[in-house]
Amino acid sequence: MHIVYPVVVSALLFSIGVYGVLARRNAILVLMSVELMLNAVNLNLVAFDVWLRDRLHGGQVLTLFVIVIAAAEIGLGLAIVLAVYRNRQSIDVDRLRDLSETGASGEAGPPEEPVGVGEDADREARP
Amino acid sequence: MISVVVLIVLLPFAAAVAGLLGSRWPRGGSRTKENDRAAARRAAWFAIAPITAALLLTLWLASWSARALPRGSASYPGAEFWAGLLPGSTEGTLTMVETGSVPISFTLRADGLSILIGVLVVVVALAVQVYSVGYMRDDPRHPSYSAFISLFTSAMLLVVYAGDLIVLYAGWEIMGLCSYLLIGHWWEDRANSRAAVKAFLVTRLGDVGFLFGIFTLGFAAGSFRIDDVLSADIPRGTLITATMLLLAGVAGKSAQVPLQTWLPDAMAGPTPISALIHAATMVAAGIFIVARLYPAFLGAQPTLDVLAVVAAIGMLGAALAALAQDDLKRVLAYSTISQLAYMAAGLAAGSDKAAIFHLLTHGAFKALLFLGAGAVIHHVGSNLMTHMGGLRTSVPITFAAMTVGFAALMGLPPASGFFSKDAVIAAIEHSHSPAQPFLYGAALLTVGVTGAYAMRAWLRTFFGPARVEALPEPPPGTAHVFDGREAPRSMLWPIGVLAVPALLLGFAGVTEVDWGSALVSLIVALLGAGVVYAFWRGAPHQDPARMLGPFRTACERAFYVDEAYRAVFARPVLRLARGVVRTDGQVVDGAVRGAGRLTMSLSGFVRLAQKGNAQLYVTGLLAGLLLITVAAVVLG
Amino acid sequence: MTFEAPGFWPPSGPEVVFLLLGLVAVGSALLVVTTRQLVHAALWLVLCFGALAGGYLVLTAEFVAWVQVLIYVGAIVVLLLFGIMLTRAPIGRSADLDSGNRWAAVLVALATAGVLVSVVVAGFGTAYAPLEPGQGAAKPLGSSIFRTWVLPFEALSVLLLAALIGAIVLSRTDIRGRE
Amino acid sequence: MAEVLDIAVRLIVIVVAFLVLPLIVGQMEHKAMAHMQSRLGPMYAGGFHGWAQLIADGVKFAQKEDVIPAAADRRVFAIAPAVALVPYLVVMVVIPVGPGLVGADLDAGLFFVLAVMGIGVLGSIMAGWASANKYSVLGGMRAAAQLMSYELPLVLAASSVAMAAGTLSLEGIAEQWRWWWLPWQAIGAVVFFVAGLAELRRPPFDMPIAESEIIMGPMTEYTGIRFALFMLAEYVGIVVLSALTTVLFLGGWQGPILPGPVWTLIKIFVLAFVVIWVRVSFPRFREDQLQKLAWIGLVPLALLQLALTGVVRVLLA
Repeated sequence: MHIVYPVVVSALLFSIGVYGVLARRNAILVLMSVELMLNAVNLNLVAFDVWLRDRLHGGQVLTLFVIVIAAAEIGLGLAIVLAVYRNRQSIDVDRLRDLSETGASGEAGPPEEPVGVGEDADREARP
Repeated sequence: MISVVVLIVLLPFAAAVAGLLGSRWPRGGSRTKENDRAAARRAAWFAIAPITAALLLTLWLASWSARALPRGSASYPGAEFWAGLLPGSTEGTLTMVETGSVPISFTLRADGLSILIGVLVVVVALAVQVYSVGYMRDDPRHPSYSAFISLFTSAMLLVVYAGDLIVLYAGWEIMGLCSYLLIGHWWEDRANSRAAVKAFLVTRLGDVGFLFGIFTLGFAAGSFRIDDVLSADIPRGTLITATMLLLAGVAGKSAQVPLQTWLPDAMAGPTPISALIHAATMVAAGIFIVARLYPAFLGAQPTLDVLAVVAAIGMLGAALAALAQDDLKRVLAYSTISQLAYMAAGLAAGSDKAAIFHLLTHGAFKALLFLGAGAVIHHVGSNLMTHMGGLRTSVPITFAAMTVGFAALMGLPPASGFFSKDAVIAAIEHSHSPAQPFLYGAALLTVGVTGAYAMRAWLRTFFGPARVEALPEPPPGTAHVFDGREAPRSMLWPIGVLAVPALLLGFAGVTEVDWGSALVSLIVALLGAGVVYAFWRGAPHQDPARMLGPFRTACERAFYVDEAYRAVFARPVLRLARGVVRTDGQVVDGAVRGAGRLTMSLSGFVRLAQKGNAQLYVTGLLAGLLLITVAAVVLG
Repeated sequence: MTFEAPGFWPPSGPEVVFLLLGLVAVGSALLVVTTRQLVHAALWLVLCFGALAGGYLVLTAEFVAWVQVLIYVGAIVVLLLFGIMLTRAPIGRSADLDSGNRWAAVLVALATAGVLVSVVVAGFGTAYAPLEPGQGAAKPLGSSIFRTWVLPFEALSVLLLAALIGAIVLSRTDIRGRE
Repeated sequence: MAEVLDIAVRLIVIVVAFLVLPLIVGQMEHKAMAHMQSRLGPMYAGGFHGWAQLIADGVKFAQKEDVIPAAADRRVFAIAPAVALVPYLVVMVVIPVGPGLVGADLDAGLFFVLAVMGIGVLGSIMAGWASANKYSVLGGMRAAAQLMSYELPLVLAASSVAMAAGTLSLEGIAEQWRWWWLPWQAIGAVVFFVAGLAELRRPPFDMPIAESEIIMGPMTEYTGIRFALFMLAEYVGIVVLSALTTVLFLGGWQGPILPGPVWTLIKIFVLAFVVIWVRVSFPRFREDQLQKLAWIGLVPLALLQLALTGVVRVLLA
């Protein structure tokens, strides 16, 4: 087996995961994309484990660990997503914009503030 | 003996501490009238008892000194007088403060000069304290007021008994502080606090010179002890510099030209304060310093010449200003400046004995005059002589006492002022100073003007038609009561007591009267008084000051010195300050604010990227990571 | 790890199988991130994971493969589907599954792919590993987990416990923070 | 050539078993249930006690119109029955009937079985969601929740046996089995069997189907051959569960006198009968009781069994 095959597959999977994380609006889809990326890493680990003939099986063991961590991650992630959904009736990632400057695009964002620049009041309003 | 001196200095200080801390003890009482009364009563005890003790001690010290044998030959000409009067002297060093170069010795000394002035200070202070009990009866701040007077007394005594220039300077500065606090006693009125600040700043201006003068003397002599300084062999140039610098402080404290302007304004304070500080003691401190360091001044003839010129201008100008004032207290204030200039003239003429003699008598009669004026003001409810008149029947005791005071001021025999002023004029007449003719002329003229303004004040206050002012409408439920009685007894007693030395103190120094010059000055004084009387006689309703004609306004304004100062110093400084503020506000703050605004507006551009979209951030993050990776591979 | 590496052509049997599985995996992954139907994405994910499990099998990592199926397909995807249904996923196409910065994402993903692929091809283009069955059996793997890697394993169990508690606290509405 | 033939024969046997065994179990259910409820059950089809009833049912299902709701996600709707069925077929490949009598002996066979069985639930979820019916979605979600809860005790109980035997191979486990494992692994066996029942969504764990409240859950909208496939999956599931329990906890083919495969079949059918018996005897669990049983009852029991196994293994070693 040429190691380059699994490794290239893994690189492609990872890139696809990157695209999903960056482009998907639905938080659950983002989580799925993260899973894709994790799987790409797993494939890499297994491939290199096989290639290096690790007597301690570091690659495969680490793969198992990653799978376990992925399970934990998905559990917590979904719990968070559900909490968000319960509070906002939406899990669109780009509508969760409470951190944005003006809050204009987030429906549950803070009330509109003057975007005046250099005003003292503006400075006080933002500790 | 020195412990007695220490006690004399410390007793008023203890009174001040007790008055400040203890008069409202036990704490927790609300500010009711009863509590205020009780506090005032306590404060009066705290103030009067130690001063009385100090007076007794001082008298005992004086008697001891009078009986003691002289310690040695007089160290400088003119000192024989003190030695003759009070030959005993004592000196004690409590501690030495090592400063690294010239040590400061914490020394007190008592000799003839200081005991004399000490008696004056304690007597006047006691009189004022007693007087204040009545005068400040309803003032809730009486405790702090009397405590400050005690502190002031202590400081003045420290100056008087100081054996070391630095110790003296400490007392000197505490006096300045107390003066500030007491002038501003009624600080609710803006004018009063302004007057306090003015007094503080003007005297401070002189004190800077004074401090440097002390340093110059001390470093030249290698010691700050007064005896060491006086006996040290100091080069003439240094001496002239030092005495000139000291002269600045003297001018500041004693309200001499050109630093005289604070004194009339300081009349804003309570009248007893005017009597104590601005007539009898604090202003006397300047004269006292010159007398104390007289050998040094004698060695610096140019300084004495300058002092002579200053004194000549000051005495005549202040007397003329006094002639035109309507405010009784301001009349007295200008007369104080004038009389202090007399003393300075005596010093300049080479007779510290005459100057100190006049200082003592002046202290007595001026305190008397101020306290009497206070009683009159208390009675009338106004400072202005326009509101007074015909008071000789309603306040007979005050009238009598103030008559004595005015006589002393004019220099009429047998009042004390006659002898002391004669001594000064005689000293001037026999002076060998190059400014002697000028000084002598000014002195004689001033005698005439003094007679005039004293007569005017006397006439306008106690004679002529009574001007009964309508009393303000009393609160509902109280009857219209005209309090036609005289001031309370606690105010009358000090006036009466002070009248005695004002009248008789002259005979203590009667030893050598120059009858020639005395006659001349007496005639001149009567001439001035007569002119005023003539004018007043013609129209008792009108102010005799109208005889000055067009010159009157200038006199009333004290020759526009204040205005000149305002134009020359105050306005430019204010303008400069305003300019600095504007510069600070627009240039400095503008730069800061502009930097902030620039940053904020620049950040506004950066903020455009902060949409709150986490995916956008991660996109940027990954793109940057890729760029860095590629750059690291390509460039590395 | 130098072996006599055979040429890329002709590919061996396992290589062909792996490439086909990889093709399936990459294709279904693409569908996961591009499909307009939420549930389909999850189902494509199942296919992708399954293909990857097959890939592990080909790479002789059979234990990992079964764990992959058990955890990923049996648990994680079910959990995801559960979440999708709890958030009221609609049937049919949703128009707004892609966010605004889609083209930036495409660019970044393509760049990532380019960089990664070029790096791995440059780095491991000639690497070759002969496959020996039994490498990834339960026994050797288990013994190395419980001998060499036991400490990380224990740490991981603590992590799982923490995640469990965290998920419970997050999703239960009757547990309130201290006001 | 012989290898290929061997594999072909094995596969054919498995497919035949796959087709026949569920029918037998189904017929058994019909009759056993009927008799337990004091009635006759099917009596006409095929003559003797209606033995061909299920075949007739199959023919009927095949003839019925295949209805797909208009709002349904057609593709997923169509695939779902297959997804539900295929994993059990695959699992049957690795279940040994006698020593060497196995489709494929996998090193990690137990793991394989558990992993693949977990996929089966996906069929229910897919079916529930794709039907565009709120009852179906509810059923699908219940199925998912049930799977998530019962997977854990199932795996724990199975790993207890694996620990006892020291291997993950199903054949190995059956070979290692001794009679005293019965008391030793009793708790594990019960847990495994109960959890397996729950995974199959058999009564009393049929909350996801629960005709009386959500009609038929995921299967509401299914008709014809697709519905038949679901039913088939259920019965194959019973067979697989019984077979697994047999192999893991009851020694598989081990038994006196009779040949191994016969023993296996006997044990499988006994267990299948127990499954039917349980269906008839117990009322349906409520959803919260269901979850409570898993987390408060089975998981601790499974852990207890694991601890017991571990202790005994250490003592024996």
